[in-house]
Amino acid sequence: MEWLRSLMLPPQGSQFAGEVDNVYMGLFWLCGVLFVGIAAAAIGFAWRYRYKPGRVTPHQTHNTTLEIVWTVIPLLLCVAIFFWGLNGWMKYAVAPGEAMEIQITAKKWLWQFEYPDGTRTANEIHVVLNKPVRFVMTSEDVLHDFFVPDMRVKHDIIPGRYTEVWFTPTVPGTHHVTCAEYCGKGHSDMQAKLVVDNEADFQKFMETGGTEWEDYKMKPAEWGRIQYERKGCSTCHSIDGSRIASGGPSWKGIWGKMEKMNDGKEVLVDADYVRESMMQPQAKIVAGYDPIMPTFQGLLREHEIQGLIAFIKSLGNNPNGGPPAPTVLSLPPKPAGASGASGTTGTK
Amino acid sequence: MANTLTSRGKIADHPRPEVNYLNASKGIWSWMTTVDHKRIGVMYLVGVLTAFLMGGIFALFVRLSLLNPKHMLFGKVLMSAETYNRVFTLHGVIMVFLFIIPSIPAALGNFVLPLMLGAKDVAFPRLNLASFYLWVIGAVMAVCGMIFGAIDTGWTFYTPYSTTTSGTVTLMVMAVFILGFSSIFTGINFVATVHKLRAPGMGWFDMPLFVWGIYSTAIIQVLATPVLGITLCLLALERVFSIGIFDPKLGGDPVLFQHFFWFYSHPAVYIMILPGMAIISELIPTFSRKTMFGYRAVAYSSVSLALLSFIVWGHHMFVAGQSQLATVIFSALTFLVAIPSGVKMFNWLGTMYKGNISLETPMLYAISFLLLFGIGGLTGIFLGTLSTDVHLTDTYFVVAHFHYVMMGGTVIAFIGGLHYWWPKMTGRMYNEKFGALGCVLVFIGFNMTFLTQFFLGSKGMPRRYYNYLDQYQPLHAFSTYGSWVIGLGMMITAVNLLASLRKPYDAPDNPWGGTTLEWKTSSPPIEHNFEEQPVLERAPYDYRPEPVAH
Amino acid sequence: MSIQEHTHEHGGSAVYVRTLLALLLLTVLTVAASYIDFGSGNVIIALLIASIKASLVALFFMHLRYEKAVNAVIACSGFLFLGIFLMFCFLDFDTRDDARALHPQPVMYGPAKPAGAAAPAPAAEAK
Amino acid sequence: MSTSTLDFHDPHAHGGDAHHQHHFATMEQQFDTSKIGMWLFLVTEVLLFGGLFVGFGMMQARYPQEFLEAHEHLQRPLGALNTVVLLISSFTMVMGVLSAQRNDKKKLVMYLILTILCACVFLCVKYFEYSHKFEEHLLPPRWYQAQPGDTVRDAAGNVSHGYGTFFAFYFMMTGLHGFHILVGIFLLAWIAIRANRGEFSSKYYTPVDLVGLYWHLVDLIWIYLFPLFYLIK
Ligand code: HEA
Ligand code: HEA
Ligand code: HEC
Ligand code: CUA
Ligand SMILES: [Cu+2]
Repeated sequence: MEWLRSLMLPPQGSQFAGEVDNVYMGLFWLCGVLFVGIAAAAIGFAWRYRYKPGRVTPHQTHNTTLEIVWTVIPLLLCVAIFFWGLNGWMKYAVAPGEAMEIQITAKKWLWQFEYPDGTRTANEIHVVLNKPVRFVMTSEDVLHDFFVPDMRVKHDIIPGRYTEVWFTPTVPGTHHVTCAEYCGKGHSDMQAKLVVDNEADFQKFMETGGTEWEDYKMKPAEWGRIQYERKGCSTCHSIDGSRIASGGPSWKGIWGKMEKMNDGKEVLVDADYVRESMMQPQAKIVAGYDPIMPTFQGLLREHEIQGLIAFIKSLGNNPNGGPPAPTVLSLPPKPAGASGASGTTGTK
Repeated sequence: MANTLTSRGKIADHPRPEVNYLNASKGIWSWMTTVDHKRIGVMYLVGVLTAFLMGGIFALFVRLSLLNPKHMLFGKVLMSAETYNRVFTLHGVIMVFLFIIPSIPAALGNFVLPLMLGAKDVAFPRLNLASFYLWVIGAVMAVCGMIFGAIDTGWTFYTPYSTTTSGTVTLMVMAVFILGFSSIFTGINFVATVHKLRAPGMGWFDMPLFVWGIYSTAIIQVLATPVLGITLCLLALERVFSIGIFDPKLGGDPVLFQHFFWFYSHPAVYIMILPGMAIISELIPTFSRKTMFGYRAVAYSSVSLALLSFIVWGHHMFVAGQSQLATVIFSALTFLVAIPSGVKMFNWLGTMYKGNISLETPMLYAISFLLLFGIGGLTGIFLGTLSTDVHLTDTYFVVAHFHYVMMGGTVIAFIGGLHYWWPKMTGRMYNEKFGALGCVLVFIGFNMTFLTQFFLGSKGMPRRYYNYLDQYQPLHAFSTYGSWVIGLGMMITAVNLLASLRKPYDAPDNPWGGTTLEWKTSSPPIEHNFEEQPVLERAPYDYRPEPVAH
Repeated sequence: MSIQEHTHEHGGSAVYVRTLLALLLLTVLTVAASYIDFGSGNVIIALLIASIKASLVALFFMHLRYEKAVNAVIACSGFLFLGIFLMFCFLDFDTRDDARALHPQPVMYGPAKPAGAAAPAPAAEAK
Repeated sequence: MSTSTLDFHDPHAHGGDAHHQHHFATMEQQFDTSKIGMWLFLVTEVLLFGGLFVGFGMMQARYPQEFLEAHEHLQRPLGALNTVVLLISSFTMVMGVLSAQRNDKKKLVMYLILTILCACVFLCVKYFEYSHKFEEHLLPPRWYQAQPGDTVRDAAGNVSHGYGTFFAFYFMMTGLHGFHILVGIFLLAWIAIRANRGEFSSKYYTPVDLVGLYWHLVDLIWIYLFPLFYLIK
């Protein structure tokens, strides 16, 4: 029956999944049998007792025994189903004390995560395989909902309140996080990646902000491209020149351009301006856009900022070159390979 | 007209009277000022079907947009995310508040209920007309709201999104407020009518089951709708004056709004389904030519569904931040509603057993109802169960569930009832073959559209999503194709019914051999319903050959 | 309390006067009680007195005492369902626990902290 | 209110039977039916106000201290005065119905006018209370101005939203109630005019009875509003 389960349900990624799936499949079979019974009776009777002129039907007004039977049996079934569902849910309801705690702040339309040590990420979380993790969640604007289908968990995120959800991931790899409470234009773009690492990878992630960076083989622009997706810039900024509805300007070709602001001034898009755009996005608003970009202050590590700047530059097609992007990423142990701004776009 | 009547009913028992309710007085004005429940019913019918058409068109656009993840149609982007959000909201709002809640009670119920009771009219005819005009005002306001900016809150108006988003939320909310009062007035009227205007000799347990269903519905309309009214007032005040009850920024509680909303809106789903069940309880005995099995059980289950519907609303809030104890209690109570629903289901099947079943269009709809409501109701159990609901809530599984109960249940029953009473209302028979074709197409298209959505949902596709992952595309596309089949079936049905209006009166008084009082008057009925006050001699659904002393 | 049979007339001025006096008396009582501190008892006393007053109005002024039972059933059902509404809302409210209680430090986005262990020194940016 | 206005008015008719509508077999049946209709309507009113009571209860549970302090700003004597006024008006109303039942047109009109007067007194008192609140900025959260006695504050000295919430409910609930009083005044005036024309008798006085029921309900709601806002600690 595994094929049937996997036809209907997503892959199992947490200790809840098996349990939920059992209840689901149990209900599926129970309701399937009930439905087939109903359908067979309805169609069968319609065929077996099809109209014959003049046939006289029996005058059956009721049958108390039968009626009691079909009241009591469903009742018993329902009681059983309730307790079965309750049983699985009780575990979901109470998080164990030793779980790692990750704070989630949801806002239109971005996930922000904070680890116990203060590390923050956006739209990507790493958790440790087979270690329970608890999310304490709040929202800055409207209702959102933290939904990880593979983990079979979901809970609303409420402004002004803190709700929580927990699970123990059991399958390494990447899982999908998605917002399941309607929150406006970008509701369906409010996605994040949940990466289940083993202990060592997780440590690396916590230290460097990502394993890709670890061997320092990547060019800043490539690194920037990864950040572009991971930090959620991609929800609002395209890189192909198209405008994302309810988002910001495309990054294609902005480097080195004189950008018009909504107060009429013009600003040169250079490293300072891009940096300011990330840290204090409300300081200068590009003409024709709403001031909805959230600040990334504290969300980006220095080398991530630099990667992004390099990436934006790499998208510039200003023939006169514009101002140069930082050529050297300064990182504690300076590796050999990480130098030189490149004009190549990152690989996908 | 090749109408093969398979009924034992007497055809054209007596000459058709010259003057009936349709031609008793002429001119628009005579309709607009009428207090005749039959005319009000017909006006309501026209109104709700227009709303249905409007909501249906929005639905087809929703589906069209979801055809592929890029929303491309002939190389163009069909609609933006904002438009999509408005379209599904308008679809939901129109379908729920303008169409389905008034549909059966106010259109068919208005027409049939007094006839079934052997009454000359409803208890408060002028209130009835007022209810219709409130509906019109509400509808006009809603349409204005759409023209001047629309809303994108979802039909549930959840705060704080609804208090902060732009658009004509206040106008829409006031429109729904007024529609609520329209519904309350209908409810008051029917309760009073059932209590006081039954024909001589008609005890409570001699009433047709349709009346029981509408009566139970009316109880909910009276008791639940005022809370919707105050909820919407609070929402409007919150938007306009920032009174800070639902808005966390001003110290309010957004979850409180959900309690308020669902305290009405869960009972409201029984405002939708009870009349549907009520119609089915008429169709099945009539077309099986057999007495209703377990009449009392069905009558009691209608009332108990109405009462139980008030204590389960929290099942919409399992993951919404209500307390865990409340969640557990609401889940337990939710299962209680499955029992009376099941009782009805089994009694309908019991009625068909050993019947003499003819499959005219209304009966085809009744059988569709049994299958589709069966699926819809049983998937409700998945949602009421705690551990599975956590995964399934706010996904397409829920969307599929409620379309199975609302479209597959109520709308199917409504159209079935429309075909059943069409000869009575208009005096004309429609074409049986096209009627059946429409029904079959809708049935097939419906399952194509919404069965797929169960899979989408359980796979993790959230609802109200404009963009979706590529992996869901095949199922979404298939669902969209299904919606076209529904549209085709509906169109055939509509054309078939409308076409019949061009013929002269040709319907017999009792085309199906029904036993309830509405068949005792002419088709279409005379202005005051009956030539003389009918007196109940036989219980309804008594299909024994010779009348037996009661 | 004589109930005339021939018309709808019920009660009679004597009954109404007595009802009014009782209502006024209860008003005085409830105001007086509000000046004394009974702790949480104040709420109960006030609502109890209000309910007695409401019943008096319903039974005598609104004639429920003399009416057909169906009207009383209708009237009671209103309060019954209101009670259900109130009860479940309080059930939720009283038993809710906020994750904040478990985690007293709410997270807000403030000034940047030095990021994780790998925090680099600000880079020299060529312009 | 709607049931009465919509179903019984034929200002030119006199005497009981002219009011008999064709779809009722007897006047008795017609009377009972309108009674049921009216009670159903009153139930919807109870639930309409009920929603506000539930909201009030939830917020009071959320901000007990704020509500306690805020309620000190209401003038208890004025609330008590209004309670007495409304109770008396209920009494005059029921006496009016009694007079109609007894065919006593003069007394009926007199009692109706007395009832209207009471209603006006009530509204006057409310007017003074409201203007006092406005002056002191005792208003819903967005406009609420901190009072010296407000103790629940955050670190920065901003007062809790609970104070404003209390006044939001105060204005909504007494406002909705006041609106009902206003509607009641119009209904009473309309009944009084018809009574003066001699349209009612012991055989036909349904409108008087129904408006009476409405009026008592308005009183009944105030009976709960008064302790809830003015008295509860
Ligand atoms: C006509 C309308 C209608 C009807 C009749 C129902 C009927 C039921 N609904 Fe449904 N429901 C909706 C309309 C309706 N619903 C809507 C509109 C929503 C979504 C709103 C939104 O969020 O936008 C919704 C959402 C919804 C939810 C919330 C989902 C979520 O958002 O998380 C739940 C959860 O419990 C639920 C449960 C049920 C149940 C248990 C029934 C039961 O009444 C079903 C009972 C029937 C049967 C069970 C079948 C027949 C019985 C038998 C054959 C007997 C044997 C059965 C057993 C032993 C199980 N519904
Ligand atoms: C009565 C209720 C009702 C009905 C009947 C329908 C009918 C349909 N619905 Fe809808 N739907 C809702 C109520 C209803 N819906 C609600 C409440 C929501 C939630 C909104 C929200 O999230 O806020 C929703 C949401 C919803 C969604 C999810 C959107 C999302 O979450 O992103 C989708 C997607 O496929 C959908 C599709 C459809 C389709 C294809 C139909 C089709 O079945 C429509 C078929 C109808 C027609 C094609 C019209 C044809 C009519 C005529 C030709 C006239 C008939 C005349 C005579 C018979 C005489 N609906
Ligand atoms: C919620 C949407 C959103 C997200 C997420 C977002 N931005 Fe923006 N961004 C905007 C909008 C809107 C503007 C234009 C208005 C303004 O200047 O603030 C903008 C402007 C900018 C600009 C100036 C562009 C120009 O043409 O001058 C830069 C640079 C920028 N963003 C960088 C980023 C980076 C880097 C990230 C991710 C780390 C990011 N943005 C994430 C919405 C967003
Ligand atoms: Cu966030 Cu939907
Ligand atoms: Cu529900």
